[in-house]
Amino acid sequence: MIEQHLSILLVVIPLLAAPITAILPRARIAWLLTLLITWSCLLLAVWQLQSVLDGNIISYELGGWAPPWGIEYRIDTLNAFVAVIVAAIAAITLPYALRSVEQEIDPRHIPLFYTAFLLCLTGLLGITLTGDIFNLFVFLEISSLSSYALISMGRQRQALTAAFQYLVMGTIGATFLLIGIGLIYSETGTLNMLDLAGRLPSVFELRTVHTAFAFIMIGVALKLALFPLHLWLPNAYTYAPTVITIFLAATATKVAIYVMLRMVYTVFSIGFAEDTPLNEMFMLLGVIGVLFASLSAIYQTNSKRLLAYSSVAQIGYMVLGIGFGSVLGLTATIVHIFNHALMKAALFMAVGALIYRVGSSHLRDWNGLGRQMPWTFAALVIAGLSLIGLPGTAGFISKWYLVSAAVEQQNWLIAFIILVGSLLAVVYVWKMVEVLFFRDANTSTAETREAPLLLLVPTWLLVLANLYFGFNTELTVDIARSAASMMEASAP
Amino acid sequence: MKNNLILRITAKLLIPFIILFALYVQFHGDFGPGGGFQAGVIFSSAFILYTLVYGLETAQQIIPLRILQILASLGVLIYIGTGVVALLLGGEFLNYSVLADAQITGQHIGILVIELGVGITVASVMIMIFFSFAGRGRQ
Amino acid sequence: MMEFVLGHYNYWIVVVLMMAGFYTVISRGNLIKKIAGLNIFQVSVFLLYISIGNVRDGTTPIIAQGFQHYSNPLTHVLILTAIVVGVATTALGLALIVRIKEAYGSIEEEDIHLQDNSL
Amino acid sequence: MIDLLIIITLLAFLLVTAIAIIRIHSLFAIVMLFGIFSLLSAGLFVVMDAADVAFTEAAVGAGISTVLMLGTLALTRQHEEKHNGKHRPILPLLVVLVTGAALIYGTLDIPAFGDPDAPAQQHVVPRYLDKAVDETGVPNIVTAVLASYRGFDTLGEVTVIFTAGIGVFLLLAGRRTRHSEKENAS
Repeated sequence: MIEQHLSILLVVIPLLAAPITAILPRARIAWLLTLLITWSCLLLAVWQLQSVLDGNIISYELGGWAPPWGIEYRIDTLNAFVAVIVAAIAAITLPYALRSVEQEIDPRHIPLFYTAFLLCLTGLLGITLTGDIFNLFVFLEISSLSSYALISMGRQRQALTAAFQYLVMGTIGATFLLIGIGLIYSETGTLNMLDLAGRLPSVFELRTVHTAFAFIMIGVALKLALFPLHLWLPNAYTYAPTVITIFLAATATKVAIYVMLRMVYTVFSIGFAEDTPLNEMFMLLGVIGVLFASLSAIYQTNSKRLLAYSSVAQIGYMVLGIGFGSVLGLTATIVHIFNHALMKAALFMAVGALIYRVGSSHLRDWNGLGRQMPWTFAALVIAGLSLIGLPGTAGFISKWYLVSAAVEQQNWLIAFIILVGSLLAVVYVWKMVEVLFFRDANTSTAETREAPLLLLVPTWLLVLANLYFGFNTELTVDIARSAASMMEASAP
Repeated sequence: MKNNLILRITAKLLIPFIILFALYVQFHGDFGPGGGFQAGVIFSSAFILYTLVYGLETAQQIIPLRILQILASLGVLIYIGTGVVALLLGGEFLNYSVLADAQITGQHIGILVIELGVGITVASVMIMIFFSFAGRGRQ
Repeated sequence: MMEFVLGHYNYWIVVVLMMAGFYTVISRGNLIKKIAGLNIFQVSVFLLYISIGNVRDGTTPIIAQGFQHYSNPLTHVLILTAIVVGVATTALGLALIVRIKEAYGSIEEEDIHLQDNSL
Repeated sequence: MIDLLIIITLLAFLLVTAIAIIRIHSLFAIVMLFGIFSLLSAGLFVVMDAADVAFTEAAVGAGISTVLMLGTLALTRQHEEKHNGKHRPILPLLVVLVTGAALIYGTLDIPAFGDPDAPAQQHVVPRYLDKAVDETGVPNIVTAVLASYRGFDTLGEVTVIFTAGIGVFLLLAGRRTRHSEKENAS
């Protein structure tokens, strides 16, 4: 019974819990409920992934109406995998959230804070699982609106302007997406992705479809924070409450990359994309994004902003992988979606633990903290090494596949730039390490204690995952490769 | 505006009709334009008018924010609940046809109930938003 | 040619309307004006959808005897949803503006940037 | 023919309103003009046979949105948009022109306005028009599609409204919280 409804339960359970947390009187109870919900989501997501691993495709007809008349949920390896990433990050963020949220959020607002968190989770899972392009827009807006509200809960007043800036840019992106959807609807009469894939090839020549494609790509790129549309991201990640930064950095942009892949490969087909300068654009923006954002990260004095710019750079790597247009490149992108979620969540958690103790994300307030908080420091170093791509860490696997994809096409310049990006990452990770370990402690921070266990355990779980998936690549790479070949094969 | 007699009387006369119209729109959506969303908005406009004329405190005595919050949640829960009931009765999520023996009856019940959920949530959220804005001004 | 223009002129005007809204959003520094621009942008997109769904000599899609042609109900449903999304965004954006005014004493982008940078 | 004239007139009014909103600096006037813009488009929706949409747009755009904007104006106590000489709208203008050109280019192949043979009218929708009354018993097809065929979208829509309610409540309800002025104050 449950198995048959797995995909919809994954969205309905957090959605059902959201209004319930809104009326709960106590913060701790709201937290506990949210914790249970995220864990059951993770369970369901893993179960779902297992049932599609052998190449099965699950189709779920909502309301009992057959597509394209009704809305369909369509699960293959790729979105089942992304759903696991989202659910896993949520599940591991929640134990961390208890203390961090209690410190950062007004106690009267905590139950509603968790409501908004659950709504954001619902939105992200809904985007991932749906097979209907308009339904995707609706759930995109659920996740966006809840993110705006969550970001604005940050303690500094810049959180308000960051949320507003994100709201304006996000809404422009969503409206572009809406225009694109309207234009393809006018030429095909359908909103179901699979039906669109079948009906679009006969109208590929039309200028309307070309424009629609461009608008959908720009709309998603805005949500993705693809260079040069990334302006909202550094502010949003810097000023959001720590837990929200962790969650959004590890999931929101990943889901946007997934939408990009789904649009290019399933809806429009790679054959269409190859007639447009899309791959060249992805290559170019990816390369500039990696270099520009990595350089910007080096000049930051605020650790959260530094990592935010690093995220923009990582998005560059992911679109670079799509730009290769090969199975190897796609595999690299999908593996990196997973690995980057692991490393960025771990890094932001370690940074969050430091903020929890000293109340500042500024590097100048962190002098010598590494010696007082050795476990947090070690976590930060290992996750940092993974971000750089040192062999033995998960980050290495992503870089390896990216470089292989470049070498496969004998594109030495790109391979070189990927290495330069890694070197730049060494510089900005070192910047944090240097402050934390090699500077003398300020008088005010000399007595700082190690972070509480509730913060350390989730952080270290992710750090260990970074190491585990650096050695055992079977799981991630196999899933990514099968998803990638499936996407490539769907080209008519 | 609290002391303007003409406004008070006019509002008192208008509000029942606005609420009546909201109810009409709510339950007549099957046959004419309208439905839960429009009804919710119209219903909330009755309250906004009341608040404007009689003041925020009086309005919040009738519906406190806490109640609005519960109602907003309730509306969403009614909607999801309908879906879950359909699921438990062996259909897909939101498949109203399984709610009764005959498909049409099931669909009728389903649509009626979810529209009610929509109406409750929209009306209470709109009033809640208005109260939040209005309450900010008097601090 | 005339037929082509008659069949497309309203799309073109709708595009101009969209761009008027879009321009207001990205060129103006006043936050309330930005939200107004965003709304105009969105309402114009609604007009695009409803234009796509229009059928000559059609009528509102409420099935009744004596009518043969109905306009496209699907676009109407989509736009109903989009209107709701639009008002939700507007409400949240305006609430943010109120708080920004309280925190910065201004709702002009330039003033706000100036204050943040002078720190 | 009469429809055509009404549509052209309404579109012309909309255009004038939009341009006025760009040019005027009084925020109060902008908000009122936005209400007018909404109401005019509601009128246009009626002419284009979308009664439900017109109803909603009039209630939401001209109603709720305008009220909320007026409320914000009252709370921020600012009535004029600041405009200074160094404002250079070249880049925004360029972006808008390129976007607009791309859209016009896209409309060149769009099926003609009102064409009953357009794909949008030929695929998916015919089933709603032919069978919805038998399958759901609801003669208003918009309600049938909204509540049943695409009921999950509507659930999403209610969730969006609920999210906005939660967000506004979090931002505005309760006593004013003081934001720390400095970036690193704890």
